[in-house]
Amino acid sequence: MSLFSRFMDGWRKYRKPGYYDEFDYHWTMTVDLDSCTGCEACMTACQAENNIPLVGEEELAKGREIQWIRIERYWEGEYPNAKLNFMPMMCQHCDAAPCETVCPVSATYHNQDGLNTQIYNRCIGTRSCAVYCPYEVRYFNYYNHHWDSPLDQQLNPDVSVRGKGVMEKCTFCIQRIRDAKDLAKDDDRRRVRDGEVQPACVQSCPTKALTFGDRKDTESQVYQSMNNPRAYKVLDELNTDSSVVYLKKVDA
Amino acid sequence: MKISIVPALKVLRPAALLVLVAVVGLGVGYWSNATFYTDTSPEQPIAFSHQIHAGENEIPCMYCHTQADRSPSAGVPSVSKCVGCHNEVATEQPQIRLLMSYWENREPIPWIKVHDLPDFVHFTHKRHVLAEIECQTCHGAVETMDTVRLARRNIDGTAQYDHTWEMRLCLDCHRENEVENGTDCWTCHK
Amino acid sequence: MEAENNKLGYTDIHEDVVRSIVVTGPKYYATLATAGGLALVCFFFPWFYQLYYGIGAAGMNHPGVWGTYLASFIFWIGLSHSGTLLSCVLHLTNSSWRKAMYRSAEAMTLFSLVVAATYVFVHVGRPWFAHWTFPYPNQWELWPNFRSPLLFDVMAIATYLTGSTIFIYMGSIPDFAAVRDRTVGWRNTMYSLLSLGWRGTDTEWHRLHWAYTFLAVLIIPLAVSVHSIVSWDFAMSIVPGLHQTIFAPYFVVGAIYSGTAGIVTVMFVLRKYMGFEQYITKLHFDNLGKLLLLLSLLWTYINAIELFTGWYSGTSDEYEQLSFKLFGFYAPLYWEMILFCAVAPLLMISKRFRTSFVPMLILSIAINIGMYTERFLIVATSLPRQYLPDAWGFYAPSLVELSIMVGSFAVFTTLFLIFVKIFPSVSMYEVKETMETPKLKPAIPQAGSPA
Amino acid sequence: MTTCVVGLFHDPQSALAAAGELKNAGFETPELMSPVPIEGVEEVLGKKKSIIKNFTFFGGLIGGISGFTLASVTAILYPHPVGGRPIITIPPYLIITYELTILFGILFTVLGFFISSRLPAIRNRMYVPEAAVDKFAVAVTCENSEHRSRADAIFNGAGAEQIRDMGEED
Amino acid sequence: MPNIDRREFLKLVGAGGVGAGAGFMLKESKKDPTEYLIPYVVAPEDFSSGIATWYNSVCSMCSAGCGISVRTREGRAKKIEGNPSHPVNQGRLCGMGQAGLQVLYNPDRITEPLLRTGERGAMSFEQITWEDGLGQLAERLELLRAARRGNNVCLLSEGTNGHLAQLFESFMRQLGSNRLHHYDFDHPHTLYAANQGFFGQDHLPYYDLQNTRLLLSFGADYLTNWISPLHHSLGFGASRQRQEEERGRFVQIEPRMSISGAAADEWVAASPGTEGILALGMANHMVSQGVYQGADRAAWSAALSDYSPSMVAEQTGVSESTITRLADDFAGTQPSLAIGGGAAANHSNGVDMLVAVNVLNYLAGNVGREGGLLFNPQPAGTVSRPHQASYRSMLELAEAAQQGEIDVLIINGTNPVFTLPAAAEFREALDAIPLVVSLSSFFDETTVLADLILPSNSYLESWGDNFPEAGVGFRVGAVSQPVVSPLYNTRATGDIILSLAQRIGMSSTIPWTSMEECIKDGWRRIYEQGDPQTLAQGFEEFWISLLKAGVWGETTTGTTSFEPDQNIIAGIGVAAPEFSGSEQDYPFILHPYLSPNFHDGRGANLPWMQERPDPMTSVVYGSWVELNPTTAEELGLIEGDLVDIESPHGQVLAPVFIYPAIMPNVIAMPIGQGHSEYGRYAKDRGANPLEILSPQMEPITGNLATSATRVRLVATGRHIDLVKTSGTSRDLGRNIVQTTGDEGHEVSDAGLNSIPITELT
Repeated sequence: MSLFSRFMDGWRKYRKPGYYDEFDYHWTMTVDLDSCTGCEACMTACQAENNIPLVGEEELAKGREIQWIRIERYWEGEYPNAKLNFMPMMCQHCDAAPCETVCPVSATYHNQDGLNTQIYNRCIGTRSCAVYCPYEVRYFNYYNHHWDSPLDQQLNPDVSVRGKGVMEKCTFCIQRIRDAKDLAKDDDRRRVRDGEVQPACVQSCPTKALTFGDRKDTESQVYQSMNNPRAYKVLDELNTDSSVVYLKKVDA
Repeated sequence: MKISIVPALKVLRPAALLVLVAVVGLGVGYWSNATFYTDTSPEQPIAFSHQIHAGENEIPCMYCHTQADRSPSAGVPSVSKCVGCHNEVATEQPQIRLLMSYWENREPIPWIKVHDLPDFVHFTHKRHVLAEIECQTCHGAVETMDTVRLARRNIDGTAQYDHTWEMRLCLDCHRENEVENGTDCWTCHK
Repeated sequence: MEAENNKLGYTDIHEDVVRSIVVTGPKYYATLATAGGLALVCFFFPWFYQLYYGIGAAGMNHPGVWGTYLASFIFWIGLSHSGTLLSCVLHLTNSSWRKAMYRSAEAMTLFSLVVAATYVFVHVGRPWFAHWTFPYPNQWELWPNFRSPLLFDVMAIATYLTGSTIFIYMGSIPDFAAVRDRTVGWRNTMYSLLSLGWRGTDTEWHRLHWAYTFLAVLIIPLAVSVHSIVSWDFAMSIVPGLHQTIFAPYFVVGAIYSGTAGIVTVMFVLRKYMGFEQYITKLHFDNLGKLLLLLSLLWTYINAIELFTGWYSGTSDEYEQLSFKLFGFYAPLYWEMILFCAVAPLLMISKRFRTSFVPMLILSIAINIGMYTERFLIVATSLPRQYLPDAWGFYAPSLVELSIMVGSFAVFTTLFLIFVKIFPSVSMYEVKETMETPKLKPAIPQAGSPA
Repeated sequence: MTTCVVGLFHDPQSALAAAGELKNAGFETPELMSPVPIEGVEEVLGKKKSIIKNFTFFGGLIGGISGFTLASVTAILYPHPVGGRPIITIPPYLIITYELTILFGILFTVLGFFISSRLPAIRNRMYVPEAAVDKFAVAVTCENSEHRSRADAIFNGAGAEQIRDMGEED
Repeated sequence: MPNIDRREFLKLVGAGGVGAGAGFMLKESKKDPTEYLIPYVVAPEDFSSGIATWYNSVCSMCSAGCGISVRTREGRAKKIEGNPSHPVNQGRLCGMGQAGLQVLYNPDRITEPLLRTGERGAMSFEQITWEDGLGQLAERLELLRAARRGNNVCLLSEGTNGHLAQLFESFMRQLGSNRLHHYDFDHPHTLYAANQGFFGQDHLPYYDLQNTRLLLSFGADYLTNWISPLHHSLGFGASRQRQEEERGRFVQIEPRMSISGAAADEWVAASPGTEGILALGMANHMVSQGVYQGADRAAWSAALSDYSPSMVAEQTGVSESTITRLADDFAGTQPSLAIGGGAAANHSNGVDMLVAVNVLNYLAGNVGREGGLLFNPQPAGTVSRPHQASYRSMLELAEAAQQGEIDVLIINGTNPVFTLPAAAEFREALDAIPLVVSLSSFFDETTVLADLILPSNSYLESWGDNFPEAGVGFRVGAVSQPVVSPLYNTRATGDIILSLAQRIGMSSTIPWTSMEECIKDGWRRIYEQGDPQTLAQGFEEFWISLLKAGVWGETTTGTTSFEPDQNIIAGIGVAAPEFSGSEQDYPFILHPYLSPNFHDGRGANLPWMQERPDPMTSVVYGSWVELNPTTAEELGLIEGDLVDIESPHGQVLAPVFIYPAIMPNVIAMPIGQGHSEYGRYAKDRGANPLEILSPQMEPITGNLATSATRVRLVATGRHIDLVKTSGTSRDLGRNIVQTTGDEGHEVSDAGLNSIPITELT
């Protein structure tokens, strides 16, 4: 591929904004707040799947937790009419992501699956993406993490272990997406079937509050549920155009 | 009285010369290490020769590296596999004796990795083998090597020897063959 | 000032300056040793520890991912902003009072920039890869992301550093030449090289004048852009309290403000300890005082605006951020800042205050403390309180951070001390210009002068 | 034989006067050396033109163009879609352009200065150390003794404190 | 070029040398460390490197018995996920289940058989061989058996079912001992008793949350730890996401809001122990309104006469209007379902309370109806339900031990020293036992007191099977197989028992040599009872497919008809709850609840569980005591103040947490922390509320009344910063979690695709 043709190619593909529509996939997650019970199974699933380190009590006390997906809790009203609402919060994979623009070395960018990706070995640790992210879902490795042997035998070989000075965040379990595509290639399918790939959190959710799929596929379950009238996006006013859609809690 | 910066330069000349020599020395030292103390063809526990196996006897790669077409890792043959043949073949060779001693003590052979990718790289043999890419394109003409060395693909496809594998090589190949999302970071990184 | 300088001839100033370079007392060495040692112990050792352990050595956390390192970075960039800027402006408006002080002012620019640049390396998580932010061809075929405000920074600061280095050097070529002839040994060699064989012919003077002017013209917009860009690191984000249109001018004004205050401090020190009483005079302090007063008023105004917009937006995000800033844990710091940067400077309305040295020194230092606080608050009160209350946190600097902060001043001092022994810290030829040129003897008739 | 004669003066005016007379007397344009730039040299020795401004201008131009090209070309060669922005994002790239304009402007100005003022001096040139301190020197080259005596006369006439023979120019 | 003299030359040479050396070292430093490529000696068949292998098995982290499938790479377990074909959890799995990996890979596991050398509890053990350990124990048992004193052997196991339980039974029978106890802290004794008493069923019924339209939960935290939390979560989710008809409604009645309370549409605070009365109050209202199933109005109204809503209201602190409204809803919505459990069931009137709940279900006609409560068929495999030891029988055991009637105590998995109140003096009882053997693989509070430790495999390393107790409405069983080869020199519990049996010479009745055989044998029997269409294929195929699927089921259902007889109706009634400690001295009622992260404390050694914020409070690594804001204000306490919680039976220290949804006179503490042993992650962390419980029992079952203890708070004046991950748990009007009316379950195009992608430059 000659330099010139590469140039023209890039120019054709990415000249206009909205080129995301041309992408192969647009992975999307919906969260039904009405059926989320805050059980946090998703958090453990994520921790197991993505080699998320054990931070330890002191560091947690310093506020250095690492939770690619976390449960936010918001109390409403006072006793006896107190209510507690849970909200799972993970990287929203925004199409207009503030974090992407600010990275000086393009360690985080938007890839052909409509994913907001983070390349750990390119990251130089300016942490500006974490500042620019309004959802606070980017977590920084403040030092080299350690697993008491033999806990390290559990580490997932498909996901790299992040060293000190690197930013990390939810990837929609991109390694699973990669495997699913691999599978699709094996039986000569161009695309991944709906439901064929699920991130660890979605896969484990006991109430099936989370759904995941390709928004471009109008048959997909996720497309259906993001067309539910209850659908909304958190902090939509910031115009981040996120790929995670929440379904309003029903207050009956 | 006259003036220019020349006299000042004159004064500096010896110092400059020293620095110059030192810098040249640096280069020489680096180069000599890189050339003569290279770790790209390490001393293996058993002097296994690909030249004999793959070259002269024309044993296909997949005979030993069985998984190359179904797994990310090509796989290194188990000791039993070696013994399978060498129960009969060339039993008298000292190296084969060595092999047998491993087999008898039920010890694995601690091969030294020659083609070692960094931990943040995701490479799957499966896809590349299924895409009918010659092993040689990346590994070089292994069948001609007595001891395996790192090989690097040139842009024009010819294999030449070198000390590093670089991201550029993957990129070039992916661009040449117009692999879909071939230049997306997450295709090769994890 | 002619009045004051009359008694001095060209030779006197020459002698003074050369002396200030060549003659070095034990007091100097003592100071240098202290500063250097302090820099080593308080700056470099903690930094190396942090390199080994990771940024965790600092107090940063989630979501307070930026801390004093960035605050200090802005502070030093700010400090760098008036040296050169001021001297350029004054050069173009050729106001003569600049001439005695601009050299050291520019030096201040240079060194605070150096310190600021160092802070970039202290701040990032993997400084050993920081060079990736520079556009150079590499085997990965990767380039930096030119859309990033941080990359603007890299570019701007690199340019500014180059620019101000060249500017200060160009300005001192004639002085190097002058010192050259009075020195021997390695100094002579050094100055011969630095002065490039300058002779002071009319042509050289002419060229220098023009080159210098053009540089000045180029550097003024540069300096302004640099701090605007630094402000955009924050303003381009959507963090409540940072996402503000006013930020660029706010930072520029703040920068010049703290920079000018810094100059006052340096002037005082030079005057007192380098024996430049005759050249750095009440007049300088008076003028600088006026400038400071103006800037402080500007600064106060912008601050008020910032508060107002925050309050008027009426959104919970802005409210919470403001109330935390004004009444939260760091409220004392905030009010301290207001006192030092908005209230105290009003003293400078009186000429008696402006022209009395020690009070000006104290005030200038107070102002810079206030300005540092401002930068700290910008980081510490906004980041930990963004849109999702559940993710709120709290940031407080760690010992390592504090010690590095203190150490950075030592680094600056060290550099400056070295500077005064290499550069003529008062521009001789320009001071000479300001003096009355020698009278011609009446005896000789003006034969051959153009009719 | 050509020699070079320097007259040292106590004050700029007389030095200037001397220079003027020499010029009128048909000597090739004499050189002034002074610790400070002298006012009104141009009236006496004619206007000076400097090419520096061209350097500055074209430097800036080159910088600007290369800045924008750098940003956009590199972005297209290895596209990293970012924040939904188009691959050539004008506003940020303008800032890069701006910075590089200034950077190149500065560098070229310096270059211009060096070239136009023939610095750094590799060739030996005659020089009067006092001129760096408080004396004003006028240097002129004489082809022969006849010239030489005339020059002396003019210097003395202008009230030179001292006349110095610098010998050969090389 | 200056002509170089000798000194110059030497200098140059020196410089060159230094330069060269530097260059050499530079390159050397840039080299990567050598990596090795270690082949297998003999290639394994069942997996190949780089490719993941999945094994189906059964989760043993709690008694629900969910099916799991474990992902392994290169023979190491990497992740546990739910088994999609298992009807209980249908491919989903709770956090604790997934943390099972850290049981396997826990750094604090016991890796070798150990023999005590020093004082008991002094943690001084010496390594011994299995031969040695088993030998010693077998010898001891054989002597006792020979001396007809087999009954002096006691086997105290964690709740097991399936063929391991059977093995235990036959083993103990052979020894001539009837002292086989299964002890789980959270076993719902009262629930069994109530169902036995009211329905005459000795198995739990199946609670059909999925199809119910109104769930009334009396204190049962069905989403985190009541019977089969995951299955209930599935049901909850399904009914919430119901598209076609109306979405299910959930009402939670409890003094302190649990996770289920937070998930519910309505949370009603009834004062502790009065839930049963509330239920009867509702029943009374239904009967008086005549909206109920079944005839004999007279009998019912007689039975419920003294539970008129007004009286109930003042006892329970729930307003009369609420009671009647709930009652009307419950009777009106079809189908509806009432369940009871948690603190309400573990009270002095637990059984009566649950009977009252059953009454509600009966009156609303939910019994034997889809969306109501269905009776389970007899679970396959198990001959009889293993005897679960209640608090009372544990006391009896301790008593016997004190009398010297117990010579050998074999403890498997359970940790009574931690889960029993100090008042039970179980630790002291252990001292009276000559030989205490522990089969646990962790140094928990009980194991450190053992004389002989025969560490057993983790469940991921051993064979077993499970027949979910609560069931799913039809027969299911699941086999758990080892997914990795044992990491250490440990053995499966079953295998230990088997080899003991052999040494003692029971091979006639316990013929198997390995647990695998035993289980396979058991399943052959199930297979033979099974329906003909499964018999079609041979047993081996059946067995293989069973292992592949990991689960087997048979769509048989239990009885659906039920009529209560008169004297049961007459006997209905709930006494007022009894508390220990006077109200003056001990103003607060202690409400200990099972922590979602640690269950009854077994999860406390799993770092993932320790690091996972508590769902309701977001506290990590520690325990706390929950206070109503007003209470805290009265006492002048703020979050993080350390207080002593004093009961008549002791005191524990814990930091205060201000909890918006708890009754003012109740304070709640999570169970699970406060271990004095149990590995690096659990040791000396937080406080254990069980220590200070008063030994009060539910009279019928002898179940410990965990929430019947009164306490007082004594501020210590000390303060700590509670480690929690949440900042401010109020959304400050930012409308982050948005709510809507009960519309919008049907799909429409008015969704988000109408949002345009904004043009950016």
